[in-house]
Amino acid sequence: MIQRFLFSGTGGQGVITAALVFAEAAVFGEGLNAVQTQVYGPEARGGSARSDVIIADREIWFPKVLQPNVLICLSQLAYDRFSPLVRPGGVTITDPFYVTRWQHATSRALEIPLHETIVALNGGDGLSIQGINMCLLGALSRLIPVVSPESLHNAVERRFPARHRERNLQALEAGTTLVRERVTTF
Amino acid sequence: MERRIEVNRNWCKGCRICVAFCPKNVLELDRKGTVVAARPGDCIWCGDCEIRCPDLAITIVREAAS
Amino acid sequence: MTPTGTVTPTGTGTLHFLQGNEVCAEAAVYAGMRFYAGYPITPSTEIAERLAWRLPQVGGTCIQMEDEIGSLCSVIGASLTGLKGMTATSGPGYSLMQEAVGYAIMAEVPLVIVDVQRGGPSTGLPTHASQGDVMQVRWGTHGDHAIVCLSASTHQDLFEIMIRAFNVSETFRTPVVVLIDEIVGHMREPVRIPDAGEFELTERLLTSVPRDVDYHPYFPREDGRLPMSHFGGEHRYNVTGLYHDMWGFPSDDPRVTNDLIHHLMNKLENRKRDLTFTKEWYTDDAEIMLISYGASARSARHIMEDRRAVGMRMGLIELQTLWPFPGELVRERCRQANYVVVVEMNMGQIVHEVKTAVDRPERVFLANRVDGEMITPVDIKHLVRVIQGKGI
Amino acid sequence: MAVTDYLRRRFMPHIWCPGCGHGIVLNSLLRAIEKLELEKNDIVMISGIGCSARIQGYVDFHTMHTLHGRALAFATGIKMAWPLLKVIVPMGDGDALAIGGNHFIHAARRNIDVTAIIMNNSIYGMTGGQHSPLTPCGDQATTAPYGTVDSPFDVVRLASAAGASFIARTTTYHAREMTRLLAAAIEHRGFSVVEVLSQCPTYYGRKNDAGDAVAMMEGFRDGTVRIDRKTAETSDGDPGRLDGEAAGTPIGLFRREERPEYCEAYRRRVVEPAMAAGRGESETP
Repeated sequence: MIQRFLFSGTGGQGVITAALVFAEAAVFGEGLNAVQTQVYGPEARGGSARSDVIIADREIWFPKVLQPNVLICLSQLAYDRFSPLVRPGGVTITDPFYVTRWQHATSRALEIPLHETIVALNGGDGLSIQGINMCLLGALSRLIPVVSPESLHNAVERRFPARHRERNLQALEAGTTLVRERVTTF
Repeated sequence: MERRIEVNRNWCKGCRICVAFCPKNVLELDRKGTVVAARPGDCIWCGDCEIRCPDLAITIVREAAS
Repeated sequence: MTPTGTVTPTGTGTLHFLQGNEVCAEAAVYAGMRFYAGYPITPSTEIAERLAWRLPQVGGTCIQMEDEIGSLCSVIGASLTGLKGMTATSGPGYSLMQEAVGYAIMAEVPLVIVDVQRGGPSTGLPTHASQGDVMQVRWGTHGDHAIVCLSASTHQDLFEIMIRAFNVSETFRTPVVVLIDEIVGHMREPVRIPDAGEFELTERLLTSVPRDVDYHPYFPREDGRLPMSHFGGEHRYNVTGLYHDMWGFPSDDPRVTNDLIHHLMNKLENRKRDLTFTKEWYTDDAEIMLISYGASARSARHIMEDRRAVGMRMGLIELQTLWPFPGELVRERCRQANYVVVVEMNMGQIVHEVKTAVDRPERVFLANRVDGEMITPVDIKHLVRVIQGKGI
Repeated sequence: MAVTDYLRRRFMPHIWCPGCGHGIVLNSLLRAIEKLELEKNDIVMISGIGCSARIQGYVDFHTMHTLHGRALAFATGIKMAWPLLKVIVPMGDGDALAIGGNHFIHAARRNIDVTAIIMNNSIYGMTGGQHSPLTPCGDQATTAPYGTVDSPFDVVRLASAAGASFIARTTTYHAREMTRLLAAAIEHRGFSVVEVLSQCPTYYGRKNDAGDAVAMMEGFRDGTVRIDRKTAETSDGDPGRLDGEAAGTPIGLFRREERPEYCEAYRRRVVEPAMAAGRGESETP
């Protein structure tokens, strides 16, 4: 088994943290191997954000993701740029709030209303999207059978200091529930 | 207390600083350009020569009288 | 030899999921490093950040200096007092450190410099991959000198190489450079930090000369080692960057000068065997031999496994010691290969050493990439197809 | 212990020219150390490059002859690694303030317990008489054949702005005062700066018709004016300026204040809490 994930979006959404927690959950929770890389530098400050995660039950040598099995795009820019890269048979996950899909390639496309869900969870303020990254992970754990919700739960507890823990766990939980109810497949 | 001016002739480079700033004109350069205490009897033991010597060549030796 | 990897590192200790830079920091602490001075520079900064947090926990000292020059100078000072010292930087910072590198070589001060390479020349590509500092590390200071430079491609190897770097530097009283790159430095993967005691640590060889007895800080023993005395301790001596006698005082006596430069070169060049660390795969039957190091070796390993699966006899030497260059070993292992492909992310640096080392330099090819992107397994595959006359 | 007992006598006489003020600094420094009754083994002297830097070879302490301008950086490492040592850093004007200017202001900013002695002879002596950042504007030097255009630093103001907690200026003429100031500087806990106006009769003196060593020292005598501490403190926070019109370069003790010393502050505010807390539960800082 080897799965290549590409997390992308804009700065402030926390997609890099999402990638990191996801990889940690695979390593510590599932006993799998994982490699995480990200794009650094000025372009990572406020602009676009990208992080690659490879998860496998064997050694991983080349650490970059050139063709993701799973592509997550939380911005139009990221979608426009990366959606052609998805492996045949792969999955593209987008949030309709951020992304208007135009690719009709061989990959499966899933739309999840992460933004809407997290805004509701945070009390209805449209600017308050804190936790959207954990919400994404909750959804991912249901959609891609690599990392279990339990492993993610533990990884969140491990990663965040006490004062942020509860909120992130709630967002994670919201993501898992969301998948059962509101995923649109194309 | 016995006191005398001791000059390390190997270290002295003859710069004349001690000669110039001696308040009692005790010191002078000899023929070879090395400082000597020419008039030790006039010395008031102020130590100005000792502390200003760039070559650490002058010592005011203070010995208890035997 | 056959590959012997495991999915996740096993054994004693604790499993972590860290960046390579963080691994450098943790390994240094494990090796007993207690003084770090550095200046922020991408892509090495996480080393300083980790150590600013980590070193005080074990009673060590971490200081952010005003520049890279001051960083390495203060490490030299601290090392002389008996602490294992380290700094970390990237190519532009290493350029600034070159004068102090020469000083550490001349004054025979043990310390470790981690250079996390980025694209150059000049400020170049701060956040992108490159392996352009190989020759800077070899020749980067004026005058003839020998230098030890180690590298690693995986975090578990990196942990061990860092400890070896400290051991070598303490053994031979010499600066040791650990040369990694933006990929290895920033990538996160599982790494096992072993329990204390699993790796042997070389401690400083201290003089047994008692107080008030003439101590010669620069009089090598027969094995080339020089017992030290803590600077500020019982023996007072002089340390200088000038050619010096066995007490450390400046000398321009031609015999003293000649002996010193030979000693500085020979203490490392004559001990290549102790300083050569490599990893080898299928070197016994390889028709196409890849030679690589650092992040490039990950792509080399990837394509080697991939090609072996379809029956191609490809092998790999991963150089963990770049300097002194293990030329004899490379010559020996490449003897039966039809082609040698050096994989590196520069315009060709180690490839020249390989060409010098092997019997048939015309069979040595360079697979490189210099656009800031990591060289991919496919890049290597294409080059191999071309030299085999198969086209891409 | 006699003053010359602190010398490595086998290397004497020293290499400095006849009348060079640096020898007087060496003389005063040893007297200061004798006065403080310091153990040779407790003192580390670190110098850079230049005529001034050669002072380290003649003293029987732990000595280190480093790189041009970098002595304070080496000293920072030594002091932090072994805070009980007395660290003395003699520097020339070019060494301290041109190539080493950045290390100087940052050592002052940290207030690390190091004694910096700036032996200011307004010239690069070792390389043969080039102008330095302390050469007065208009003066002659081999690299300023038409006179310098550059304005010099004022060491006292520079050190003050950078945060040194002990600042003094004296001259080789005032050798007794120099001894007193150096002793006070070495005793001071924090970054101490003593600027000593020193004569270079060979290059600076000759180039600028300043006469021989004696004439140059007479110039220090007649061209300086002593401040007392009170004056220094009431000069609108500018320790380099005297109240009223002063004829000449102000000399004396300009600042002595208690500020947290760097090694001590690092131990108290970083190491002790970190060691007490141990490794946190979180992987990241």
